[in-house]
Amino acid sequence: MRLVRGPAHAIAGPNPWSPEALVQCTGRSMTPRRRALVRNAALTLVLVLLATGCNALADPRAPQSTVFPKSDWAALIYDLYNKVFIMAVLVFVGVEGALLLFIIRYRRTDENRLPSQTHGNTRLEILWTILPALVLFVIAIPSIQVIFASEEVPPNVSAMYVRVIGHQWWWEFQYPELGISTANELHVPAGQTVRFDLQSADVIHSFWFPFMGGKVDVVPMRVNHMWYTPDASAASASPYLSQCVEFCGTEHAMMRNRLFVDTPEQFNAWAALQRQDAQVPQGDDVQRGAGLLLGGQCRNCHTIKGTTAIGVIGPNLTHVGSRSTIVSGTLDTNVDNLAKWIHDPQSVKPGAKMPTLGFSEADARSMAVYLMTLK
Amino acid sequence: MRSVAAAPPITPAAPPAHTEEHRTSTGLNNRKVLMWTFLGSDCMFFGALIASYIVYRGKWQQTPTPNELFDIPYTSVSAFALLMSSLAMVLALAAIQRGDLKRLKIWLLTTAGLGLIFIGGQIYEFTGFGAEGMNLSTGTGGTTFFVLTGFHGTHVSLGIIWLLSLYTLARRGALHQGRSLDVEIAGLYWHFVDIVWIIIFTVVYLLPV
Amino acid sequence: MSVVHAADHAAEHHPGARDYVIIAAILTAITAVEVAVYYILQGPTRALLSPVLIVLSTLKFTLVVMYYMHLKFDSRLFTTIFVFGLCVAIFMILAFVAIFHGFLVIPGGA
Amino acid sequence: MATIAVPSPIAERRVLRPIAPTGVWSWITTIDHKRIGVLYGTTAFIFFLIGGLEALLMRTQLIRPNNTLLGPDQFNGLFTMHGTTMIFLVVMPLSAAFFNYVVPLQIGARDVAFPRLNAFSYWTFLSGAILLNLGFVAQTVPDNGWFSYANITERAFSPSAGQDFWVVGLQVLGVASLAAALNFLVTIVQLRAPGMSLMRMPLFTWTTFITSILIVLAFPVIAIALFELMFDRLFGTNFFNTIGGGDPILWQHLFWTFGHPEVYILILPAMGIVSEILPVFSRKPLFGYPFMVYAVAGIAFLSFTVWAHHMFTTGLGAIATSFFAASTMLIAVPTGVKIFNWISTIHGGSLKLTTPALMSIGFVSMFTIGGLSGVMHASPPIDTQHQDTYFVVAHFHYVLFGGAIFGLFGGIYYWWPKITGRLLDDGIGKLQFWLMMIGFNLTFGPMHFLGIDGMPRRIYTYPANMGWDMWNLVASIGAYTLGLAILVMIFNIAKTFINGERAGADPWDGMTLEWTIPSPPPAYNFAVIPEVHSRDPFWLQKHPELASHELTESTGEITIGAQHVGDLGIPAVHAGQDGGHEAHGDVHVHMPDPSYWPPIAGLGFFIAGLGVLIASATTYAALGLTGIGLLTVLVAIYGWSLEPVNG
Ligand code: HEA
Ligand code: HEA
Ligand code: HEC
Ligand code: CUA
Ligand SMILES: [Cu+2]
Repeated sequence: MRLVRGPAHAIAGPNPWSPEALVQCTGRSMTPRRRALVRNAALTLVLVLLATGCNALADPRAPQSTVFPKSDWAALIYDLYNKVFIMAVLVFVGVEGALLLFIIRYRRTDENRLPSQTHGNTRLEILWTILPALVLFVIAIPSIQVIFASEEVPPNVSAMYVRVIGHQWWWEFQYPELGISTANELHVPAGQTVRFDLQSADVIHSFWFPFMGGKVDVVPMRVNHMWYTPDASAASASPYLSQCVEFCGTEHAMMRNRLFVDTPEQFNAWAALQRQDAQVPQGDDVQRGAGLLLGGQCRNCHTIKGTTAIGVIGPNLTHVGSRSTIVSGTLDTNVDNLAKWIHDPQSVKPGAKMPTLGFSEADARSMAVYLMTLK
Repeated sequence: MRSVAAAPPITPAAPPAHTEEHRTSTGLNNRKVLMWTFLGSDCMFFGALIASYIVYRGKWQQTPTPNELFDIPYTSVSAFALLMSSLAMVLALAAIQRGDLKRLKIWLLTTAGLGLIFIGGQIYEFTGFGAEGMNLSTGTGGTTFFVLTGFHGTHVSLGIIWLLSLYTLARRGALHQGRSLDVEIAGLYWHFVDIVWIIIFTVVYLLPV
Repeated sequence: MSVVHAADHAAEHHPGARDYVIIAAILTAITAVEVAVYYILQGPTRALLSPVLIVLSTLKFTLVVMYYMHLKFDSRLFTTIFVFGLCVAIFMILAFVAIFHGFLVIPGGA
Repeated sequence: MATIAVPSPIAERRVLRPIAPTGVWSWITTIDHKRIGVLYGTTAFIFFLIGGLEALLMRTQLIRPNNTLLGPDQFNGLFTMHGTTMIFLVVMPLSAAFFNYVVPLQIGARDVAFPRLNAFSYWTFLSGAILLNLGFVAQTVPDNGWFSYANITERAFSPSAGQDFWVVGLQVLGVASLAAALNFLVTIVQLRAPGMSLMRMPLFTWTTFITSILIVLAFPVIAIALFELMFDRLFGTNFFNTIGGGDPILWQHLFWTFGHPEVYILILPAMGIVSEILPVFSRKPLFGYPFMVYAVAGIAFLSFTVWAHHMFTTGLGAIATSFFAASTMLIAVPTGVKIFNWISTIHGGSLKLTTPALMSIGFVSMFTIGGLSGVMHASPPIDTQHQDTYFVVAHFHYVLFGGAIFGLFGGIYYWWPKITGRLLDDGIGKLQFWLMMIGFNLTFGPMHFLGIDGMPRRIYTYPANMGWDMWNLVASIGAYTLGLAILVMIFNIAKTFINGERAGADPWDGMTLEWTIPSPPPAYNFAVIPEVHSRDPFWLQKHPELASHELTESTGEITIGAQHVGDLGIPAVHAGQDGGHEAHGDVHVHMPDPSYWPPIAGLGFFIAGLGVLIASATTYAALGLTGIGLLTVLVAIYGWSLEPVNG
């Protein structure tokens, strides 16, 4: 198991709480062979159980599954999960087995029999006070190691920095170092450590990509952090889906987002594109749409770089046409959907913070056509 | 259901015959156990409020902050009044336990009076703060200060009502030596309110931010 | 718990009016000291103010509880009940302080 | 009241308190702990049906992807009301029903320490319950979840009155719970029959005791939190209002400082019930009684140190996270002791699988599953994957339904004959049990997989391509099966009223004092207060041969007034000491009279709550109504303390 995330020696100094120190002190108590033996025995037992059990039922095609780690952090958690799960299964089998056995064994057969009146057995009871405590100790140590290992990016790792801002009910992603601002679709290069600053514009949300690791809440008045390194191989299964996981109001269910793990080349190309100003409208149709859009209220809420639209209430639309989905991952990006949304957002996503502005379907369609050109 | 139509008459004093509680497992009086248990619980009420206050203490983003407005000598005097009301309260209890009903009445009134001085002082203080720009919705400082001290003030006010009720009973001759417990229990409540102020005075007013 | 006859002992050493007045005098004195140190401890000695105040107010608190509320003379059960509530409350307050005022953050960490 | 006629002393004195012995008014003004217990139980069961119906609606919405049966706001209102109802209006009052009915009987008391305070608790509880549900009438239902995290609960984000119903309803419910808990603490400390030392108390009495301690210490915290939220919404204070500098995380700490002890408040009574049932049906005493007591106390104590395990994803920092992880895991130790001791109680016994026994076994087996998933959450890194997914939903239904509801239903089957004098049908009961068991696992088992597959909780719909379709369908089918099980239970109850088999005083061969008196018990419970010489006193009374050996610290037997156990053929040994009110032979027991004041005080709180609700929707002027309500409470308290005390 990898305990230290990122490159080795990430955490310097003789800190007794450092993960290395903790590994050492637990590692010493069992010889590697003994440990392997125990682990194998447990694993065999558990795997048999699990063939029909829990993990096997976890659907590998489920795009938000928590048990197919694709980053260092997710892998750490998954390892831990397996350990704890094995313990839980062992306890489960023991307890339920004994219960079942005794129920069958000690069924009342003779209404007149008075069984022997045992009142307890102090030694036994002390035993099953201590035994679970030991099991828990075995769980607690690696848990705490992982907590500390995932607390902060090791100082010698250079991380890309992304600012995540939760809004009711969409996600804003800023790359301050790259001068990019986008919405709902996050791009990161494979193998590159990313550090997120999590902020909220209104209420509490929670930011999560199960394949990349756990979630961290996005709390107003605070800046929370999260970091991980997507596996070098993660690009192949991209995009990864997720959604907001802290109840945040009416459309909490529709606050979805996507993660694109790109190869470094793809990422650079994407970033270069995103940095540019918006495409200048060309052609009558498109110009008509642009005129409507920039003449209307849209610009109070949306930014389209290089135009008069500089609002910051809604998603940045500079490159909206380059996203695969719109409206927090609820609709595919195409002219029809854009037109439908602009015409009447409230029927698409009731409660959304974009009002229905009363544009006719035709006008909405023109704007949609313009927006589609904003690659 | 005849008794329903005729509303139950409220009768003044209860006949003393049955006020002595039955045998209890501990030999202690039920109502006294109840009061102490309630006070244990009340610790948590104030604990939660004080915790809320401390969480924001020193992180206020408002001006003026509560501590800029405090007039320590002034509040010391009203804190002192409340402290002395506790003395009056024990003296009232001692009086009824001796069967000295006259002193009982005097000390009960004194206690309530000192409580009223405290409340009056608090109202005056609050008004002053309001005039200087700190009210219930001024940042987290105003919010936590007023709600904490106001909650305490409500406790004091309820205590005053209780004491005055006892005083009325005493005047009607319904309190006598055998019912000293009624005064003792009110006293427990009253002293508790006093010790809470000891804490609030220190934590809110005196401790440096 | 052997609270059963604890109440019997209660009545014996009951403090009288005189004792109450003495306690009141002590309480007054402590309050005076509290206010005094508030003004006296300035500059570098200001750091002493918090511990001094905490000790003094704890003293006041204890005096009132022990004598005016009779816990010193009353059944142990009452002390148990009250102190238990008090301890949980104090634990909660301390935990909140630790969490919100950054005492649990690793120095140099996030 | 079959066996002994109570000569009414009423005629002899001025009629100052209500006297009707039967009819609606007798129930409204009752201060008899048994009747109040029945009131609690009935109300809780009705709310169980309502909360269950809300669940069924949710399950129907989630039965397939992209369902449009319910809109987002409707769904959000449903899970909020479902969670709040099940916790505050079902499990707590159902537990309170048993506290009320059973505890005085188990400790050999005539009533609780403060009968009118007890009635007050019930009526205030009812007021709170109605206030909470009034949102359905006003058509703005609370919709921010059962823990209503700030700051979405602020006026700026939840302008409608829905949130106010939640705040006010819970506030009033809190008053009721506190009053009840204080009452039970005093009752158990003070009113035990002679000889009933703490370590001879039945375990259910113990869990009531500890639960009450938890309530007394935990409810003030939520009361203050609600108070602060109410002030934020009503008067623009800034406790949780970020615009004024407030920190929404404070709410989470306050809520869970209450909330975690609360979950043990929900489970401990059920654990107590199981600890009563398993020994009786195994015909041997509870295994390791002292350990069981210490375990309950240990759980209670630890429960105040673990709250932030609900906040592992909020950015607590590594040190705090580790601390709360460790303390949380520690709780599994005393809980494990209980599980092992229950199993050992069955070991070597003679187990009769009646419905109460089955329900208890259901408890032990299902609660273990919920506990184990709890331990998985206790590992913070794992929790960051599971938090706010259906895995957590699975966890808490396994402990709440698999634990609390199974246990409490076991209690219903177990004490029903004592309460009504008639047995619930055991065959139908078994049918219900198996339907419940199957339905329960079908409903909540798959939620583990949904959680692992990343399905968040509190979403009103989900797309089709997420791999969640099948398990949601299964869960919904399971929920309908549960509904069926509950219908079976209702049928059983109805049938029992019509032609239920009569139960004697001691239908189960019980061990504790409540089985020594007739079913249903007379108003005064015990004509002669029994004197107790051991744990499981009735058991040893029936089996005197057991008393001599094996028992270490408990010896001897229980003493019961002969006239009461006549139908059991148990001789009385000697009469217990008591206040001296009883004339032996001919029973003259003065019981306190009913009173109007408790329901009036409850009504006062209702009016006060209504005032706050109207004020927050319209103008501050409505706070006048709150004033009137509180004044009513005050008047009621005066009326009540000046009322002639009879008996
Ligand atoms: C009856 C109520 C009840 C009970 C008893 C418990 C019991 C426990 N709970 Fe649970 N919990 C809830 C009700 C309850 N919970 C609710 C309602 C929520 C969700 C709130 C919300 O978000 O809406 C919740 C959420 C919750 C969380 C937060 C999850 C999240 O939101 O991310 C956590 C995290 O630690 C947790 C942990 C535990 C633990 C460790 C126990 C332990 O007490 C369990 C101990 C029991 C056992 C472990 C089984 C028996 C033991 C043995 C057989 C011994 C051997 C075992 C071992 C060695 C492991 N619970
Ligand atoms: C004791 C507590 C308890 C109990 C018993 C239950 C019981 C059930 N719960 Fe509960 N549940 C909670 C406590 C409880 N729940 C809590 C605290 C939450 C969190 C809320 C939140 O997120 O804020 C929750 C959330 C919750 C969710 C998640 C919602 C979401 O996050 O989106 C779901 C989803 O399936 C669910 C389902 C069920 C079901 C199917 C039952 C079934 O077991 C119900 C069985 C009962 C019945 C089926 C009733 C039978 C009724 C009839 C047969 C009708 C007869 C009617 C009349 C005569 C009028 N519950
Ligand atoms: C009051 C502010 C406001 C105004 C005015 C407004 N929008 Fe929006 N818009 C939003 C918000 C908020 C969202 C995010 C909605 C969501 O996902 O919940 C949004 C989302 C969008 C999206 C989807 C973006 C994405 O990437 O998901 C488009 C396209 C859009 N708006 C176009 C327009 C157009 C065109 C107009 C003018 C006709 C307009 N908006 C006017 C606030 C506004
Ligand atoms: Cu954002 Cu839920
Ligand atoms: Cu918890």
